[in-house]
Amino acid sequence: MVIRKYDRETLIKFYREMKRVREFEEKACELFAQGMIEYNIHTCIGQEATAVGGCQALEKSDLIICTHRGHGQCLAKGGDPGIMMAELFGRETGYCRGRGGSMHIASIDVGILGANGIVGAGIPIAVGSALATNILKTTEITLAFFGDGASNTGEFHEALNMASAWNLPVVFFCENNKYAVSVDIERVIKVKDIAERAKAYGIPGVVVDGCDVLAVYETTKKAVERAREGQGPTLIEAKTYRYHGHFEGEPQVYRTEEEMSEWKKRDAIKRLYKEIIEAGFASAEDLADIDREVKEEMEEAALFAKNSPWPTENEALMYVYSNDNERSVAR
Amino acid sequence: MVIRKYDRETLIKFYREMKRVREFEEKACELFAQGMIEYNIHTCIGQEATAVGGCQALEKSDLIICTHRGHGQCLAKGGDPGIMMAELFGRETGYCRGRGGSMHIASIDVGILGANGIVGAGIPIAVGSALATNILKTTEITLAFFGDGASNTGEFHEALNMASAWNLPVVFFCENNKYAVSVDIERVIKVKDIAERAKAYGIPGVVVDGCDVLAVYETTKKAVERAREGQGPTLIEAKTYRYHGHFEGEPQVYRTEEEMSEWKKRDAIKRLYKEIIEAGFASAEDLADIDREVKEEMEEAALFAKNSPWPTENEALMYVYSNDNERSVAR
Amino acid sequence: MRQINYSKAITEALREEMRRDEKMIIMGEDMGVMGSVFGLTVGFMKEFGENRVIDTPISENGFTSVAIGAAMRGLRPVVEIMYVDFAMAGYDAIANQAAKVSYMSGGTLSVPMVIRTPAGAGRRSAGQHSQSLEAIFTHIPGLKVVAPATPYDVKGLLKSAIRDNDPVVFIEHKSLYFYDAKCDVPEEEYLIELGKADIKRAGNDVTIIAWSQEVIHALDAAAQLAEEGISAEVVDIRSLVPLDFDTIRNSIIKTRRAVIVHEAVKRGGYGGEIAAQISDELFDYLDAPVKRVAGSNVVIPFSPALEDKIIPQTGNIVATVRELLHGGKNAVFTNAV
Amino acid sequence: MRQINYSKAITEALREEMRRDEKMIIMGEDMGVMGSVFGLTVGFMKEFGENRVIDTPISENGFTSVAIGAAMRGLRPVVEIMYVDFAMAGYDAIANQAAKVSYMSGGTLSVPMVIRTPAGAGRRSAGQHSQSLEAIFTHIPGLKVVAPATPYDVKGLLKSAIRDNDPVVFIEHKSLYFYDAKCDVPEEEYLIELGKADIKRAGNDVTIIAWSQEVIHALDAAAQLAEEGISAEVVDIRSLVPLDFDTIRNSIIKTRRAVIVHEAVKRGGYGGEIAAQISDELFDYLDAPVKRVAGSNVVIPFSPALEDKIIPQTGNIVATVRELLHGGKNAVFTNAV
Ligand SMILES: Cc1ncc(C[n+]2csc(CCOP(=O)(O)OP(=O)(O)O)c2C)c(N)n1
Ligand SMILES: Cc1ncc(C[n+]2csc(CCOP(=O)(O)OP(=O)(O)O)c2C)c(N)n1
Ligand SMILES: [Mg+2]
Ligand SMILES: [Mg+2]
Repeated sequence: MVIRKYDRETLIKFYREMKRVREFEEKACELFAQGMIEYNIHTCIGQEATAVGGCQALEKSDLIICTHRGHGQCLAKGGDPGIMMAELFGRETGYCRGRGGSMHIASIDVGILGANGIVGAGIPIAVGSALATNILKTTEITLAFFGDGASNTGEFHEALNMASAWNLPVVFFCENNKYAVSVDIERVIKVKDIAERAKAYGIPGVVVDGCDVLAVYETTKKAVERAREGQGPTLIEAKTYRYHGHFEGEPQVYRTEEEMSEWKKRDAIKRLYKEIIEAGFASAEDLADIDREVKEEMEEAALFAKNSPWPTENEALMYVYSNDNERSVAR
Repeated sequence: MVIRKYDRETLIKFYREMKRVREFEEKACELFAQGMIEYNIHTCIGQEATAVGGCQALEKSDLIICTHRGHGQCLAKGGDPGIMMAELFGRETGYCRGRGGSMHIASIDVGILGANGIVGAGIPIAVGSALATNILKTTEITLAFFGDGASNTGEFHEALNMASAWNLPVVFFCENNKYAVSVDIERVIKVKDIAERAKAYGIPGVVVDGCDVLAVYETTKKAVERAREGQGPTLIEAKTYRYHGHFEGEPQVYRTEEEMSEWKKRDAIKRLYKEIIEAGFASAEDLADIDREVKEEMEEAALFAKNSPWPTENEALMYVYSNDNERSVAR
Repeated sequence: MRQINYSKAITEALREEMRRDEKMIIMGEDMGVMGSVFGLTVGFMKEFGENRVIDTPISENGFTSVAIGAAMRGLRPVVEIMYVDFAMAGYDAIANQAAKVSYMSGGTLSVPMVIRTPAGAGRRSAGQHSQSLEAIFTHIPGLKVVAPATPYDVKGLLKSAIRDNDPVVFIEHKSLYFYDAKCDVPEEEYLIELGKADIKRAGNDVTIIAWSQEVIHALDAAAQLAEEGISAEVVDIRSLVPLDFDTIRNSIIKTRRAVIVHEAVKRGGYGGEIAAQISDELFDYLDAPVKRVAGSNVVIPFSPALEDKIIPQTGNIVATVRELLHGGKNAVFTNAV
Repeated sequence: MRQINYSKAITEALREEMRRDEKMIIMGEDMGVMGSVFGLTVGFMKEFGENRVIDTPISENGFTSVAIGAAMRGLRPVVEIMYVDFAMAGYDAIANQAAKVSYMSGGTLSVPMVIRTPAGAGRRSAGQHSQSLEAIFTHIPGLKVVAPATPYDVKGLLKSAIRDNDPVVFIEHKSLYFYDAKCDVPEEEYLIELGKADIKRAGNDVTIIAWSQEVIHALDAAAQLAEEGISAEVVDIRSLVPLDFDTIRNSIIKTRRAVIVHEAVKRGGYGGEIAAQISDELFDYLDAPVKRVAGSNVVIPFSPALEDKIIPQTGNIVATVRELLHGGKNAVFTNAV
């Protein structure tokens, strides 16, 4: 299915982007372990290909809706790792001035309409963005990331139904990593593939190998083009896997070591690495250079976050309202 | 598809039951016009075959969940028309002691787990009843009636997903009467048949002619048997039509006279009438006798309601809680 | 001056704003072809097109969220939730999403939208079509909440709500749709600022604080009380969030007594909040306890024999004021039931 | 006596009731294989089987409604909503369905179920995982609402809630799960009746009314105040609906002053209701205004630099009581932010 006719530049870019996601997450885990990041973070280590393949298929002006497991999605869409990391730290320099944290990064400039702490809630918001595109007669596509678990929420259904009935330029991108926290998706749905649910809305439903960044890219690209041409939404299901617990430190009693190592064998980064080497597009040293650059980038991001100021207490009551905040908060 | 090998008794019973539903509704409309029934009533005139065909496929011990358009469903399940009418009047003798009214008739004895004023909300409640059947290891089936409009609610999705994942003994019975108030279902969904939505849950989805009571009966019977045998849920979509406005007095700007008269030609009662006559099962006089009996029954129901006492003011605060009501209402 | 009723005023506000701002859209069940189940948008689909007047499927949480996404992108959606009771089915969208976007994004995103929704009892609509639910919105930071009582107010406030950059829950009383009384409403454009109370009747002996339909009852009560020589001031707060406490304060400093009236269930109703603020901040001015006349702590009954008994009527307000002024400490206060 | 902590007490209550009544089932996300995200039901699925400990899909409204249907049929479901914030997504099921079945059916149906749900801030979980939402339940007739603070209370009240025939919203504070302090909890079975407040510390100068985690802060505050010679009585109401106003009344008649403390947003919080009742019914006994120390009217911020500032801490309570007693009319009252 994947045509695999990519030039050097593209493959290297994909490699670098996936590395950036992984490295950002590794760094975040390290900082979390050090107590620099409070609360929980939900990392997407293992799922780099979905974030990168998905976002690479988009234009800069296109928009995404992220999930609680959204760092990779944000970064791949063009988020700045320093500003993101500052948000994870809760600093004033973060994308949301530290008010949102890991689960709520938003930046209209980068095309991130927000991540969501309520599973499924972002899906119809993406549909609203797509509706705006149609009404405003502009050309942006909106892509909604969500998990396998989110596909069981009522919002999934309401959103896909409206998007299909109204033929909106939106791509529904399900990162099926097999689990919703501890719950194996196979225990709570009867169909084999979540993509089958597209049939309920008369839209295309496609399954793609979420460990193959090129396949993800091509599949998404097609869906984006359909949407851009006014042919309406597509439901993509990318089969993927997260390597860490649901949140850092989560005990993972619900899966076996074997399952985990099976999936790790299909690691998207390793796979692309191998392909690049085999195609003669780069040497191991070249790629090690990239790895080092990425590592440095994330070091800097961490440093930026660490050196950033905290929000000040007297600004705790700001931003609740856009108009007339002081009075509206007071009474 | 319909085998149409029914004995006289069965056909006459179906005829009588459909007549009862229609006559109950006609009576209710008359009383409504007289101001004896306050607020709105949602009649199911035109949809008699779905209520009757559906409920005739059930045992007395089986359970149903009704909709806001639920008079026919209740009556067909075995509800007493006098007690129902008293509820529509808001009298103490009604099924809910007048507290619920037209949209909320419930009677556990009759197997009616309640009608619902919130579109879609009854569907997962039916799933809960089916779950109880499994856990309690009893044999009752639960059938959830709902409309075409309800199939767009998140609750529809969540309910069908759980029922299929858990393989529960429940029948999802969609009365597709083409409209949700003024909204033509074709304007808000993209698939041709709501039954197609069953594919999203890996369960059978069946379309049936909702103006053919025997077809409805057979289809439901099959679904009930599947459920009873532990084969899980079925989604039935019965294509039907309501002759009156969404509620009494509703202006119906959204549909044409032609459409209405087209549908009336397929009237389920007339159709069965003709079949009975043609089969030589009864004469026009025999059926006229039934009509008269049914009319009298509904006259009596109305009389019972009219002569029934109102709830007394000092009992307005009862029944909010099952335990410790007085204190829980006070503070 | 020209007189129109409550529904007409809403229709005018919507139409004027639709004409003024092409970024405004209207969404909800039966808003288009039918022109809303209460007839408020008849002709709108024809005038503004299907793109801007959208009939949604029955998906309260879904279409409210769709409006949020559209608002983030620069549209100005006015969503109707057909009965406020159904807002419970869309509560996540309203309270977890719309309300929180601005703060959680550190002020970088905003959600300029209005959620119009009829509330209230009195029409024999039973427990799931009769509630007054303002309290589930006033408690959620990020939402503004408005509940006008008169044609003049509903028009001016709705227009302001539509132009506001925050999510505004705009509560209309469905009985007022059918309330014949008209009132002066200028044909020229006017706006009423959110967060300003209005003294609907001046008085000296007691302050009656009300909103939505209870303002009508309060005015009737004040008229009756006047005949007994009791001079009641009626403060229509109109906007619950933000709340114009200055007007309340000034009135009570004058009258030294307050009765708060609302149709919503008393326990946890917004009247408790206002009473608490008064009792706290105006403690030294009060000559009598702050009383609340409110709905009983019950589900709204269908039965016509019961419904009116559990929501506050003019008589309940009159009796409460009377006892507050004459009854002294041992007075028995009447409430709805 | 044996000492256990809050989480352990919940686990014990659930296990004892599961063993006692085979009609009881547990439903919710991650309740089975994982034993709940907070580890409260580890081992339950093994002991009671997949039939009675059910891992649900992410369908808050759906599975809460499933529990309602099961309860109507005679089961006794205990549903977990993983964070009370997600109850907004299941609010229709809770507030329009579970709450109204008994009344709307004229008492012929009942819904014996418990909705257990952790609430509260302090864990850097940001705006959608930190709310205290008791007020959206206390306002809905038909729901009982309980919010215990101690291991002893949480166990006795949870067992009573499970045996109650009405829907009970049982609010646990998630910070208390991680609160090490243990307390005496008998090994023998005991129940605590719903609707009974508990005087957690006796005192004479002021009544501090609190529930859930703020009881801990109130007790700390009372201890600090004692050092200054101020004797504070701490009333833990435990059950919000029904509310034990007798205990509150008796305390205030003694102390003549009241401070209400809750973590939830102040505007529209349940503290307003209690303050209103006190100010109304105990007007002649009060020597000072009823004060509320409550969460600020903001979305809960993620930033560790901000979160603790907007929810009431011990210091806020101490300062408020101090000023109430010493400050007189012109005192400046500190609140969270
Ligand atoms: C409405 C709602 N219910 C429950 C949760 C708690 N929760 C957070 S993430 C999660 C699992 C989500 O699974 P999935 O959609 O597959 O995404 P993944 O975590 O696997 O990326 C759950 C249950 C929530 N945040 N929102
Ligand atoms: C959640 C919710 N939204 C809206 C309504 C208002 N409403 C009542 S009936 C109805 C249409 C229902 O359509 P359908 O499910 O097809 O049933 P029908 O009336 O056609 O029998 C609507 C929108 C409601 N009662 N509940
Ligand atoms: Mg997942
Ligand atoms: Mg219909």
